[in-house]
Amino acid sequence: MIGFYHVYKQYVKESYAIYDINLSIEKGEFYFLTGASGAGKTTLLKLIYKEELPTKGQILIDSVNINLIPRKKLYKLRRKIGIVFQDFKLLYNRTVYENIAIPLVVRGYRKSYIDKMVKNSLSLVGLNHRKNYITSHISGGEQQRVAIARAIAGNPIIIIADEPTGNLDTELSIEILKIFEKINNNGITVLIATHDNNLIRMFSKKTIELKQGKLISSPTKEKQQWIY
Amino acid sequence: MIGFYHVYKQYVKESYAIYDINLSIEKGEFYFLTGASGAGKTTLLKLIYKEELPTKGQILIDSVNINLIPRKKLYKLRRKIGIVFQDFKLLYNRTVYENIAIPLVVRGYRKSYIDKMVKNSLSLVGLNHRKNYITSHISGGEQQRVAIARAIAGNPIIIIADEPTGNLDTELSIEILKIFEKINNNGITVLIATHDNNLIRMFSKKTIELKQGKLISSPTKEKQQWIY
Amino acid sequence: MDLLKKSLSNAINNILRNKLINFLCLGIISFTLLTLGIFNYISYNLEIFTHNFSKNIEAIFYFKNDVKEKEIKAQISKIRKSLLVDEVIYKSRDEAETSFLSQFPELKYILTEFDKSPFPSSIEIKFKQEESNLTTKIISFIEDIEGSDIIESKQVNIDWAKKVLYIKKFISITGIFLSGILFFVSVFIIYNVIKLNIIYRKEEINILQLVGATDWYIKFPFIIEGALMGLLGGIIAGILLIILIKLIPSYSDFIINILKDIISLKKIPLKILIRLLFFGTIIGLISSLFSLKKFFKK
Amino acid sequence: MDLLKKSLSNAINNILRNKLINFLCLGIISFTLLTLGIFNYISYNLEIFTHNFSKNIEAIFYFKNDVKEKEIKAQISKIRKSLLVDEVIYKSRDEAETSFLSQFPELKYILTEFDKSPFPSSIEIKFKQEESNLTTKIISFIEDIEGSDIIESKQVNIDWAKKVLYIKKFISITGIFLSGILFFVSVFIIYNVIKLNIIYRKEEINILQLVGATDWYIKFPFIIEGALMGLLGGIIAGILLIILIKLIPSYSDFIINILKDIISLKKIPLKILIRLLFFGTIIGLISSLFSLKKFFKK
Ligand SMILES: Nc1ncnc2c1ncn2[C@@H]1O[C@H](COP(=O)(O)OP(=O)(O)OP(=O)(O)O)[C@@H](O)[C@H]1O
Ligand SMILES: Nc1ncnc2c1ncn2[C@@H]1O[C@H](COP(=O)(O)OP(=O)(O)OP(=O)(O)O)[C@@H](O)[C@H]1O
Ligand SMILES: [Mg+2]
Ligand SMILES: [Mg+2]
Repeated sequence: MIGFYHVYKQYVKESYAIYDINLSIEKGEFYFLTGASGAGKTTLLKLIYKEELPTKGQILIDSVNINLIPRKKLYKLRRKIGIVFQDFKLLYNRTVYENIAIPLVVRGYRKSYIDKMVKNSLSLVGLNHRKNYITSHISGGEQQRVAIARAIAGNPIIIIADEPTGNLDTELSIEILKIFEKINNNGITVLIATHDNNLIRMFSKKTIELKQGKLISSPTKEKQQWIY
Repeated sequence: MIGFYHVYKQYVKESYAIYDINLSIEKGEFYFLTGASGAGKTTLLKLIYKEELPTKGQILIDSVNINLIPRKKLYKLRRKIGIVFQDFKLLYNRTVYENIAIPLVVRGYRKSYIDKMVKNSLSLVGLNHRKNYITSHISGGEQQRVAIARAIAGNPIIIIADEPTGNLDTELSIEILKIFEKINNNGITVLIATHDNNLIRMFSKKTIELKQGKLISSPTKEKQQWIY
Repeated sequence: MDLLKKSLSNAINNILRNKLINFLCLGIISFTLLTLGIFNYISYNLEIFTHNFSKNIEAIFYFKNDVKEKEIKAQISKIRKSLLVDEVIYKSRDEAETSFLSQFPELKYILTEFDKSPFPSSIEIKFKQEESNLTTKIISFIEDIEGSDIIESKQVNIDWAKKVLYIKKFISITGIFLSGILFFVSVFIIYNVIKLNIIYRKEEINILQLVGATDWYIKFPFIIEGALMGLLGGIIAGILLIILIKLIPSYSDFIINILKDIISLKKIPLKILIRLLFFGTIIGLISSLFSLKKFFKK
Repeated sequence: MDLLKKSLSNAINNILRNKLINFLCLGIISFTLLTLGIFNYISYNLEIFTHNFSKNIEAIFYFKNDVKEKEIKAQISKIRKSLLVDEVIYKSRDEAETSFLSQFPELKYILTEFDKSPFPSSIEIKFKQEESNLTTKIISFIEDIEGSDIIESKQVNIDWAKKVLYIKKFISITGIFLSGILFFVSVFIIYNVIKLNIIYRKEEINILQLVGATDWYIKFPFIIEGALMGLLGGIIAGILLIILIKLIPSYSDFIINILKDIISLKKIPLKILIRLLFFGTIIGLISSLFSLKKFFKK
């Protein structure tokens, strides 16, 4: 599904945010991505949806080398991936409904279908009662759930979530992760960056761990080494 | 230090974000504020630094009824309080240094003094190596630490932090809370909103719990009832 | 089609949402277009003016004394064939004498001394007015006839026509030049305003890109918005132009006389320049104080 | 003082940071001030014009035939006392005759028929030029002398002076009126631009307020910025004004002649209005396409 081959990322000279990463993420699986603050989790995710370009190395998604995707076709990649951003990236002056509908509107779906999908996502994250609130008028945790609902709404084949429970209490975190599990059961690949070791322990999924940009543990490490 | 007397807050009709809260926060103590997502934690904090006005009720800070502070004098209240915002509220196009210096610059301090204070705060949160980075170029957890450093820098008598560890891994969270503890040992009142029950358990401080805007447990509840 | 409809409603919404910036932009566009419009108006009126002028072009050709009737007849029929010509009036020598006498009967005694009419025979040509570009053609036509060796002399108000033609040419050239410059200026300005709009909505664009919008989906509202703003600017400029042109003539004499008196002096006193700086600063101060006041109200 | 310095550097930084919006704002301010400047310039020149005019005012008063020398002397000394008067030249009847003869010696035979000089005695008054508001005073002064019963008649170029005075008054009044309107327009525009700047930096202002900045600390940079923009606008307007005024006179005759011809026509063809809309739309389209292109480049 996702393959990293000797991927490096340098934002500034002499310092690597991502260093020689080889990684294979398999279709339909559920992964945690963990590591200390500044380890490179967000950077790794950004490389997947091509918000950042690798300094060196190749990244394959769905058998496509994303380095070779021209910017005109980039939207095709992005439509495959549902993203929950660490900083939410919501339109705070629009309603909750409008925010969740964006990926669907952008795909040109019919109003009635959009309505249905948004309602679905909203009830999954338990925010039906906030549907028509302006997004700046809801609490931090509620905003985070709106971000999750938006990522789910577009029917992606991969879901990437960057600290999706950072603003949620333990119970809600577990509930949200159960939602991700449910989505995963439908065959969607899930990759969640988190620093919450309790959650990782509780759900015992495959875990990828970064340390200062380097991969220090990965469920498919042996396989990786076999490739090269 | 901080007193709430029958405080109500309504953002929209028929729905209370804060409902009849009586609370007394004592000088030099360390409090956790907890409750589920949407329980009213952020709202309660906003009432303290007067970003929101209570719909009903009185709030006393340092023996001053903040309802009666005219907007021209509001800065005096704000200078007493160091705030870590849930959404950081950093200037992302400025450097880390500039962000932390803001509360000091605003108070009109000398450059050399500001330099010293910023350096202090930076090393407290472990970000000396990011001093001259543009704030949008550092990781989410690093940004959160910048927000903490800024709150500390201004030498406040009260520190309010809204989910200051939401983007940090467990180790770093503990470290940051130890910093808050150290600050508290110097006589500064600390009030931290968090949903991380592990942290609350680990540090065993006084805990204020909210549920749907109502106070359901408070270390000074008996006293409160005695007042009325 | 659906995208167009959505983009149009999006654009209108955006124009309404960012009222302030779009208000400014509209003002600038209107002003630029107004200048273009004024220029166009001047060109147009000059064209009418030169066209009207050709209406007045009448040429009289006097034949040499020894020219035969036959030659004259041939010349006249040749002239009649031209599409430019409306009417050709032939005056023989005798007719010329008769008409002279009818105007100045008291001078009859002078003419009695000649045994033959002393006036040359002549043709008077009146030109048609329908064709465009008439004046140029008429000028070359007249020069053509003049070249004929049976013509003694001509009398024609052609010099004025030539002058006007030159002016028209001059205006056309400077017009094209000026229009070009103004065009680039307005493109530059609107370009910057829309860039401002884009920067203003950078966050939104970024989000749209990240959730899989095509470039065109994002671009379209901006393009529609640009076009809409241009159109609105055009409408406003048109209205202003009409008002301006209806107003100016009432004050035209007054304005021109004053302009004349004033233009001849060309001293700018330092006082005025200093006053400009002073006023600028004061205006800036007052304005910023006002806008702050509103923002800092409770 | 320290705050002023910091605010100034802040303001300059902000102007440089938001180049685009401030560039637009500056353009608008400059244009407004330029208009104000042009008006001021016209007023100023009219003042000079009327002032220069008073230089040319010379009045000649002719005395009645039977007036005594003594009375004339008294009148002259009275006139001399006026601060307006530069020079008074008395011409007795004999002197008038002599000067007449020196100019027309061949007419001497006519004068021999009179036993006394047939010319009236007269005084010629030349007025000073230093004082402001001179013309009005001179007019009333002349009317005063004329009222005296020893004066037979006067000869003075006062009518023109009166006319110019009226024009000046008219210009002054419309000037005050127009300046007022323009002043409000520019305040309104800068007000909006600075409001735009404030909205643009709302987040920053909010943060500053939350970390304990005083209102003045936040307001000051904006005020300085407003004043600085106004000042810059004034400088630009001044430069433009100088250029404009140096340029116009070279083309003045040409411009005035064309203006005259054109103003008299007042037809706006639909063609021009449609062209405005079309151009507006095209300009908008091109501009938005351009600005998008830059943004969407990889
Ligand atoms: N500006 C606002 N307008 C309307 N409703 C609001 C506004 N701000 C907050 N609310 C509502 O008030 C309630 C309390 O919000 P608050 O932000 O205080 O919750 P919280 O305890 O901080 O939650 P979280 O842990 O998710 O940050 C929420 O239901 C929220 O939707
Ligand atoms: N745009 C950028 N320019 C320069 N350096 C950057 C940029 N973005 C990230 N970095 C640096 O790269 C490193 C990895 O950042 P990244 O955001 O991937 O960390 P992270 O694992 O997501 O951390 P966190 O848990 O705190 O969000 C950090 O040290 C950060 O300072
Ligand atoms: Mg991160
Ligand atoms: Mg909150």
